[in-house]
Amino acid sequence: LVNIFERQQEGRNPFYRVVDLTDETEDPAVWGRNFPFQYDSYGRTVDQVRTRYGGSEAIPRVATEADPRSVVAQSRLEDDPRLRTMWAGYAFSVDFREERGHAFMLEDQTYTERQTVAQQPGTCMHCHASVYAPYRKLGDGDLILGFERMNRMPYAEARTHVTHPVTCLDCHDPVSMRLRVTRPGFMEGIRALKASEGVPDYDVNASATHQEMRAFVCGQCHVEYYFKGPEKRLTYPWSNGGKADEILAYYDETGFADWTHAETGAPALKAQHPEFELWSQGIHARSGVTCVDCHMPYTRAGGLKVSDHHVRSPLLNINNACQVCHKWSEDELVERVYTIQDRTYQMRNVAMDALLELIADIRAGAARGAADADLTAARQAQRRAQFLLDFIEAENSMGFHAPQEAMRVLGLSLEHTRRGQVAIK
Amino acid sequence: LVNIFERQQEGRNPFYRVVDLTDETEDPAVWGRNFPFQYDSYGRTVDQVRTRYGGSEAIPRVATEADPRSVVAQSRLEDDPRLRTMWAGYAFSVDFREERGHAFMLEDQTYTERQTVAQQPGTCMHCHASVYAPYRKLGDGDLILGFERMNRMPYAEARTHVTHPVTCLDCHDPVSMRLRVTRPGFMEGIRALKASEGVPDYDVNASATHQEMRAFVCGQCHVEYYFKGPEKRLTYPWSNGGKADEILAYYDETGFADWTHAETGAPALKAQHPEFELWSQGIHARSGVTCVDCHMPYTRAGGLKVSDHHVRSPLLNINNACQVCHKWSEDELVERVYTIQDRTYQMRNVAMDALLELIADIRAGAARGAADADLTAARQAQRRAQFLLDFIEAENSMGFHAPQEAMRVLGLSLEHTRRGQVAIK
Amino acid sequence: MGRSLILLAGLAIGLAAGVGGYTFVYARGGSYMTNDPAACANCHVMRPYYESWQRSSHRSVAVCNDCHTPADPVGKYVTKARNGFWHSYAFTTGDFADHMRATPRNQAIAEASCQKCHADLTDALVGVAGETPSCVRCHGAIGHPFGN
Ligand code: HEC
Ligand code: HEC
Ligand code: HEC
Ligand code: HEC
Ligand code: HEC
Ligand code: HEC
Ligand code: HEC
Ligand code: HEC
Ligand code: HEC
Ligand code: HEC
Ligand code: HEC
Ligand code: HEC
Ligand code: HEC
Ligand code: HEC
Ligand SMILES: [Ca+2]
Ligand SMILES: [Ca+2]
Repeated sequence: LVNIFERQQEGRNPFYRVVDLTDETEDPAVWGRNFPFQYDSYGRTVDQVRTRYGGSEAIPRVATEADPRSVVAQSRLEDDPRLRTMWAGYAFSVDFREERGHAFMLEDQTYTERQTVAQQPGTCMHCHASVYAPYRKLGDGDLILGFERMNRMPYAEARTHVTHPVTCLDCHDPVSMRLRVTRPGFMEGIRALKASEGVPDYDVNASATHQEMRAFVCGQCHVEYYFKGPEKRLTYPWSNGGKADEILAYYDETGFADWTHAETGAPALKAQHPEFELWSQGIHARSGVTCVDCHMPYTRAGGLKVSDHHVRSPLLNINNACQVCHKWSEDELVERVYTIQDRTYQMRNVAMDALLELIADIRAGAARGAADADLTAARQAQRRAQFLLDFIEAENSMGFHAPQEAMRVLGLSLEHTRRGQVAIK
Repeated sequence: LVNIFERQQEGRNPFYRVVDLTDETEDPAVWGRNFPFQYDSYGRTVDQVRTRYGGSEAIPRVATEADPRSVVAQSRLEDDPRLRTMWAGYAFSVDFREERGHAFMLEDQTYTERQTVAQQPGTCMHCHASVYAPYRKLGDGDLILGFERMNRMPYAEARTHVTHPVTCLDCHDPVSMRLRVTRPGFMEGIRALKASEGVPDYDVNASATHQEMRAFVCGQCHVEYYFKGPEKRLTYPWSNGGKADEILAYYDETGFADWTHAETGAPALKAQHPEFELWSQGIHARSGVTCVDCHMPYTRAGGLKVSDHHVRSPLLNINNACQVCHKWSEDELVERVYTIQDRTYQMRNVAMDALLELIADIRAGAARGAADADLTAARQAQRRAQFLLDFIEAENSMGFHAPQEAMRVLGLSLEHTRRGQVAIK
Repeated sequence: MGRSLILLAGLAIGLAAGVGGYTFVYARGGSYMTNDPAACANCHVMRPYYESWQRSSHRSVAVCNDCHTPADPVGKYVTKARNGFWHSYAFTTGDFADHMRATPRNQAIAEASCQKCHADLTDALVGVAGETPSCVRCHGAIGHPFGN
């Protein structure tokens, strides 16, 4: 029963619909029967190829009862042990790996040792599984209610409600195939951000342009976040704005801390993958160039142009990702990216060495019984320096998404460290 | 409707040569008879219009015997008194103004108070007057010899050998009108730079491409420099490379210092207008976009396409300077520049406040009789932090020429300040 | 001659000739009616665009009018008359920027033109987008590679 998807005048959407898709169709294989090109490329996110600062490396391991994975990505903690000191006392100091393709998101979250050293909430699921259908089921049809209910569960229980990593349903309307935002965290976060810009009651699915949607679908997960209050509500800290220092100001005002630093007692913060926030400050965002343009560029498939659903480092796909807009050679484009990333990496290291000095100074200060006021000032400085440094460290483009802004944030981190050392020395 | 008739004529006409030009023809008015469009625009460099960080403001003053200028540019020292502390004990702390158009270069140099508080050498002339003919006359036909002879003169004596600010002869071959480098300082500097890149015996006028020449003619003067040895030879410190930290390493190796800081005794360095060096690190240079493309863009004069010799801030000429390559609106392009400049300005201020703290710490340290080793370490840190900060402060695009690199240099400045404070506190 | 006079003169004859009056005749604007790109290049201010088009991948497949006039025959000549008049007016008064930008109207025409030839290829993405995305955003150099 081949029914052709309704064509507008000029005959748009020449997809053969062999199956009907609904808001309950979770299995990507089923969608794949209508859209084989996209399904095939979506499946290729299992590939692991490394670039200088991105991609990922396939590290074989012996599968165990507790962790059946036979391949993982390289450990960032082994690459740079200073991270263990920065995160002392927090789960990240036990296990933190380079991120890899979408296909792995659910198992990597399930089996990270961060699960064994701490009790994680169901909230985690929001960005590592296809939660759209499960949320609606849990909420008896109400997405937000289901979200709230899953947030409150322990991780293990929440895990039993989900089956797939991010899938078609999470980004597409099953009937029109239009892009859509399905994540409550982003719906509420972008509303707060727009409000801070003077736009009240922003409803993303109703108001976003098609072009914006090409970044928002990614911004659902590639953002800084925290768990608010006892109900562990997933919250994007954007009500002061989306820049690193604006987010830091938000945390300072609300007095939130992720954990207490084990070596210094500082009320520490952990930044996580703020790709959407950093990109927003860059020249590409300003020029209307979206995540999808570079990470899911159009590619030729038969007689059609389709979006490459093999979401990956653009450096592995320069021709489609960059060369439509930039006529430079592949080598030259890679060199441009590395030049930007090497500068960022240099300043990241300068800021990190300085931070470790501050941590040592605070320990020494506490040991010799320095004045409480000085210790408090130094700990506040550490909290701030650490968050700003982590903002660029945790962001996954090593500064490429906004080269000058990344350096500004690292510069501010260094400035807080300097003040902290002056306070405690 | 004569208008359009003329335009079609011009469309076909090349320029006529009404006078013959030789290597002795200094007077631009004479050249102007062959090239009226270029001469007219060249004359407009007397205009003074301010932008957020550039251009210049016409400040009326009462002409005196000692300084007959009735208009000058705004004082940078009054705009930011912190500069006086940074340069304490050096002529720049007495008089430092925003730079203005080429037409003023000779008088501004002649009458700056930096001439009254210090004895300046003839070397200064190299970049503020049309010295090509005078050098050759002084050197009995030998440019380099004439350069060396004028370097050794006191400024006042050298001044009697020159008449014009930079003029046609300095950038053009009078017969072919080809661009040429006439400045010994650049010939030797670029040779050292190329040697550091593994290119021996580089002869700029023989080897440079036309595209390179469109930056080199400006690089003759818009560069960091110092006076080497008793013969006050003008030298561009590029034999380690042209980045700020590479230049600093050169000064550290040669142990050169511009002056001894009056408040701390640090062996201080002054950076000056490294536009060429910073531009070289930017994406525009990398893309083959030269000074001339933005500061002397092609413009329509009647039906002819001529280079706008009204050298000025591109922000006063966005359509010709930018929109040939960027389709964004004028307002949007200005906003892009200001976004970059505002970030640079913020980090510049952070680095400067920190530097002033270090200077205060060194004074306090010396007062309380801190250990010599600590004082020496702190003074070295001040020297370095100050040079790197000044490199971006003295550079005249407020970071635009290479936004991320400018932030890297400011970050390194802050790092030296931090180390200095740790050493002395 | 005052601008308003030129405007009037232009209007008078312009409306008659359907394009810019005196300029029209003098600048061989008759060719405005043809599809010969050289016609556009009659005006030296168009020459850079003519030259860049000659360096473009499309020189062998599309002429100016394929991208700068609408598909329907009526709209095509309306657009030509409209552009012809204003270009003639601007050219005559010299009142235009060195680096001109297509007006929003002509940008839309250029955008739409891509579909004339590439609809089959892009149906999928256009359909899913729910609107025709800007082609020029990524293929800006299509008609005129870097630097006019
Ligand atoms: C102009 C192109 C461009 C845009 C737009 C862009 N990125 Fe990137 N992105 C890159 C490049 C280049 C890298 C560096 C890849 C590498 O180091 O291998 C990168 C890295 C990443 C990484 C790490 C990839 C890896 O291989 O580890 C993630 C995740 C990411 N970007 C997400 C996003 C998101 C989300 C957005 C939109 C909010 C976005 N990007 C916008 C070009 C882009
Ligand atoms: C539902 C949450 C979610 C959404 C939506 C999402 N991502 Fe991801 N993304 C992840 C997670 C989780 C990972 C890490 C998976 C792992 O390491 O196991 C990841 C990894 C990546 C990587 C790294 C791949 C590598 O090889 O290192 C890139 C690039 C990326 N995402 C880009 C995007 C882009 C572009 C979009 C939007 C088109 C997007 N993501 C949408 C959650 C998401
Ligand atoms: C707001 C969305 C979001 C939430 C909530 C979230 N993650 Fe992730 N997670 C991501 C993204 C995006 C990546 C890929 C980018 C990166 O690794 O920096 C990722 C990567 C990971 C990875 C692979 C890289 C690594 O860190 O080793 C693990 C494991 C992980 N997350 C575990 C968790 C756990 C456990 C929780 C809950 C405590 C959680 N995530 C909550 C978005 C999220
Ligand atoms: C992480 C988000 C994400 C996921 C998951 C996802 N897509 Fe897409 N998809 C996109 C984006 C973004 C586009 C571009 C849409 C646009 O610009 O209008 C797209 C476009 C499409 C299109 C339109 C034609 C094209 O290729 O541009 C189809 C069909 C499609 N996706 C099918 C699928 C199928 C089938 C799956 C599951 C196997 C899937 N998508 C999973 C983000 C996603
Ligand atoms: C859809 C168009 C588009 C795509 C795709 C794109 N860019 Fe860009 N890129 C731009 C625009 C626009 C600018 C801003 C300068 C300008 O206006 O021309 C820019 C600027 C840049 C710059 C200079 C700015 C800076 O941060 O230093 C670099 C480098 C760059 N792009 C690299 C890349 C790379 C690498 C990719 C692929 C991973 C890429 N771009 C993909 C349009 C694009
Ligand atoms: C891509 C365009 C571009 C290029 C190439 C470029 N500049 Fe600039 N330059 C600018 C902009 C924009 C400013 C900031 C002007 C302002 O703030 O008003 C500037 C500022 C300056 C200033 C200060 C101008 C003022 O009004 O005070 C000088 C001097 C200068 N540039 C010299 C150079 C030299 C020498 C080169 C080549 C070595 C160069 N520029 C290359 C765009 C450019
Ligand atoms: C012979 C030396 C010399 C050469 C060659 C030279 N400049 Fe300058 N330039 C100067 C001096 C000196 C000043 C400052 C004049 C003053 O403030 O009185 C200046 C000022 C400027 C300014 C600032 C104008 C303003 O309004 O603030 C710009 C822009 C500039 N130059 C660009 C260029 C460019 C582009 C070139 C090459 C095409 C060039 N210069 C070649 C010496 C030179
Ligand atoms: C290597 C070339 C070069 C040499 C040598 C040079 N200048 Fe300049 N000078 C410039 C340029 C380029 C500018 C414009 C850019 C700026 O002001 O930063 C300038 C600007 C100035 C200005 C106007 C702005 C200000 O600083 O108040 C004065 C005055 C001046 N120079 C004096 C001198 C004196 C005195 C000497 C010798 C001790 C000298 N210059 C040597 C290139 C040079
Ligand atoms: C500071 C350097 C400088 C000075 C001084 C200068 N020019 Fe130029 N001139 C240039 C540059 C750069 C070009 C562009 C040449 C090229 O790209 O081939 C140029 C181009 C020209 C051209 C070629 C046609 C055109 O406009 O591109 C003529 C003619 C010319 N200049 C005449 C003069 C005259 C007459 C004077 C003196 C009144 C003069 N120039 C002073 C730098 C200068
Ligand atoms: C001759 C061509 C040309 C001219 C003239 C030019 N640009 Fe660019 N610009 C480029 C290229 C090439 C890039 C690098 C990105 C790319 O490859 O498209 C770029 C990048 C940029 C960027 C992004 C990189 C960054 O540093 O953030 C900005 C902003 C920019 N240009 C502004 C300007 C402004 C303002 C002017 C005029 C004063 C100007 N450009 C003049 C070609 C040009
Ligand atoms: C393959 C399509 C195509 C062809 C053929 C073509 N152009 Fe264009 N032209 C464009 C596009 C696309 C733009 C940019 C519109 C925009 O930026 O929205 C443009 C812009 C222009 C502009 C305005 C400048 C600007 O950047 O906005 C002029 C003038 C122009 N074209 C003239 C011509 C002339 C004359 C010819 C024939 C010699 C020609 N074009 C052939 C596609 C084309
Ligand atoms: C009579 C001289 C003349 C002829 C013939 C001419 N043009 Fe133009 N054109 C101009 C002028 C002058 C402008 C600048 C108008 C302005 O910016 O106000 C212009 C601007 C344009 C623009 C950009 C501004 C806009 O209105 O969108 C396009 C596109 C364009 N012309 C296309 C063409 C095409 C296609 C042809 C041939 C069919 C053509 N022109 C023939 C003189 C001419
Ligand atoms: C008069 C018909 C026609 C028009 C109008 C047209 N094209 Fe094309 N285009 C073609 C043909 C024919 C080819 C070459 C055959 C092929 O590869 O499909 C082509 C090739 C291309 C290509 C691939 C080759 C290359 O140059 O990269 C792109 C991309 C493209 N066109 C984009 C556009 C865009 C964007 C527009 C509108 C601004 C446009 N075309 C307008 C007929 C046209
Ligand atoms: C986000 C960037 C982007 C946009 C928007 C875009 N394209 Fe493309 N286009 C691409 C990329 C990337 C390719 C190269 C695909 C390949 O070669 O695999 C391409 C290829 C093409 C080709 C050549 C296909 C071939 O290889 O024969 C044509 C024709 C084309 N596009 C037309 C269009 C038209 C028409 C539009 C507007 C409806 C459009 N494009 C919008 C990025 C884009
Ligand atoms: Ca990765
Ligand atoms: Ca100035």
